Amino acid sequence: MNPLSQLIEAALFSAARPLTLEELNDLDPDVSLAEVRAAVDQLREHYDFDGHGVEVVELGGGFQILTRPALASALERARVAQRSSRLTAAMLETLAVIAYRQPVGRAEIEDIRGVSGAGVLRTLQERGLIEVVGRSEGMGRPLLYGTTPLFLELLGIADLGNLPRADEFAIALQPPTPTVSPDSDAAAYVEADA
Amino acid sequence: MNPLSQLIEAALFSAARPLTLEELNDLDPDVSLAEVRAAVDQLREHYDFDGHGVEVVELGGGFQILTRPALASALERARVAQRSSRLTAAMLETLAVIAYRQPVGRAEIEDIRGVSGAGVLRTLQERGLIEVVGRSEGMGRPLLYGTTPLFLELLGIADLGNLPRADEFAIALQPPTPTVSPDSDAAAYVEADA
Amino acid sequence: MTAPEAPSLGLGSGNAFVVELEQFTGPLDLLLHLLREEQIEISDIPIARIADQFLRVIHELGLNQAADYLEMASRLVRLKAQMLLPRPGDEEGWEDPRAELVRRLLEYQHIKEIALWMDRMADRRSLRMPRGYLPPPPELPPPPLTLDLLEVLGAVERVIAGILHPVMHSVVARPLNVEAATGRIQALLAERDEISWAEALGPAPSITDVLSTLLALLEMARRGQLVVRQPAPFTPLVIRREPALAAD
Repeated sequence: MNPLSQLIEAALFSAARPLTLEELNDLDPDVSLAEVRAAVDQLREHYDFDGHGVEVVELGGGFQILTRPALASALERARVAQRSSRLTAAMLETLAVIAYRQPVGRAEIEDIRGVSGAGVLRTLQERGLIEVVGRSEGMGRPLLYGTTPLFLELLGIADLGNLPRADEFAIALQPPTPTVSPDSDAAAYVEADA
Repeated sequence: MNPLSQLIEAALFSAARPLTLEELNDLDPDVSLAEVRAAVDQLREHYDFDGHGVEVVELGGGFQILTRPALASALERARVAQRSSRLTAAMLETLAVIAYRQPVGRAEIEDIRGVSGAGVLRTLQERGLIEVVGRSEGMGRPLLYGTTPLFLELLGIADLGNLPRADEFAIALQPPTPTVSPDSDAAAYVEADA
Repeated sequence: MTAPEAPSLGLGSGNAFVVELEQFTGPLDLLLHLLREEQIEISDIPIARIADQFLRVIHELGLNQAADYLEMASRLVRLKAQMLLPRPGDEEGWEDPRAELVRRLLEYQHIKEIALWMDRMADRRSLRMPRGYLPPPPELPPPPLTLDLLEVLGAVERVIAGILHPVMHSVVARPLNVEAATGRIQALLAERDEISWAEALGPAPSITDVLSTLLALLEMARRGQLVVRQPAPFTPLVIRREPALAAD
């Protein structure tokens, strides 16, 4: 692949949107638009000729690299395979904290559960059980999560107020505040003195 | 390119994160993990041999397609893609402690850095670079932190085993009690005392 | 790290720049900087000189309000005093009071090196761009998800079991009772000229009892009703009635 095609491939790969020939020309102002056009064609032919899983597609006046439609069903199968029917213990615990403490941010969930994972939140979100419901005003404005209607539907309850022991658990599920037992401390003090 | 490599290429293109071999295996349950591994290698070699603008990189516990480093400045100049912003010195120091001491509690991190405050930990947590991995058995059962796969992605390394050993840096992490030369010190002392 | 090199501090300039505040990630960072500027080995710190410089710099940079810097400042001042104490005759038994600081500085310097390495790695990594366009996930048939209320409640219980103090208890402030402590001490001193610290505390004292007793003693000492003294360093306090009973 020639250097211009290489650059165009990297650009089409990393861009979040289709790129026009003019935009692609910005990559190397020393070449002509015709040369850019030829390099795009060369990239397309290379993908086709070597049987790549992706192809160059012209759409909306620009170019984009997309996966071949023929592979869509296999990609979908993989996505389905990655979902199992039961939630793991970690997922259930995270879901429980979100259900009773919503809206709640990731750091607070981790503080309460004592273990964590971005993966767990992502999976719960992908499975449609939780969703982003806003942002906290706190440092870094973290995302806040809440449960979805699907969650209520699966549990067979009408609304969040019908969660068993809603108030009690909302209070019990708080980030721990380490406290020092006053008595043991005073005892240590006296001992040291005696 | 063979059908499996083609499928893997399409999957890696449509995910903006590293995919594990197991995830890639879901694309075709009829092949073995070793065959998946071989197909990934074939794809990588193809990219290298044909001089593509992208390459297959092993990082963060999986594989990801990324643009080649040499093309970064052209992509930035043409405003196609942006490099991610750098972490602050405080974030890097905190990550350094956590990476090499994990699982590690906040008190130990603060003690080593000589700085107190939950702000940096919270920010790293929100950015998904660290996570709570458990609780210490000690007083107050403080939370223990560890690094995430995203941290490995950030550095571009495959797993924690790829971090340099602590003693490969100029100074050992836990030096033996510093030996003070008695002579030079005694001399200094006499001067100060005089 | 991100900042290439901390600039020379210009100790005489007398200007407190907020910009410079961000040059240091903490007191250890500042201390290392001072040692580097003076080209001093960490293992042999001239404490008196460095302590003075540290105090001057945090004052000039307006860091003398920051707790972490103040704590380091007081540590350095204490070390400076300890270095001036006469050393016991045998060199063998002498423990360098700087040892702990030296250990911390070496450890911190090591962390900084690792952080620098990480910064370089992340910088190099950021030259590789990931895929920018993420196709929206196709509409998949609803996954065969099973979930019931019992599972969720079981998870709640597991989480609560892992929390240190799961039930929210109302925190009642226990006020210090200096009057009661004063009364107890006065009663004891009515019988004897001298009592011990443990006696003044009373049986099974709580932390608030300890604080109440301490405040009562200080107040009574201020009024000249008693004298608190420590016969030798690290020995228990002795509380003595003033004036003594005999002279009453």
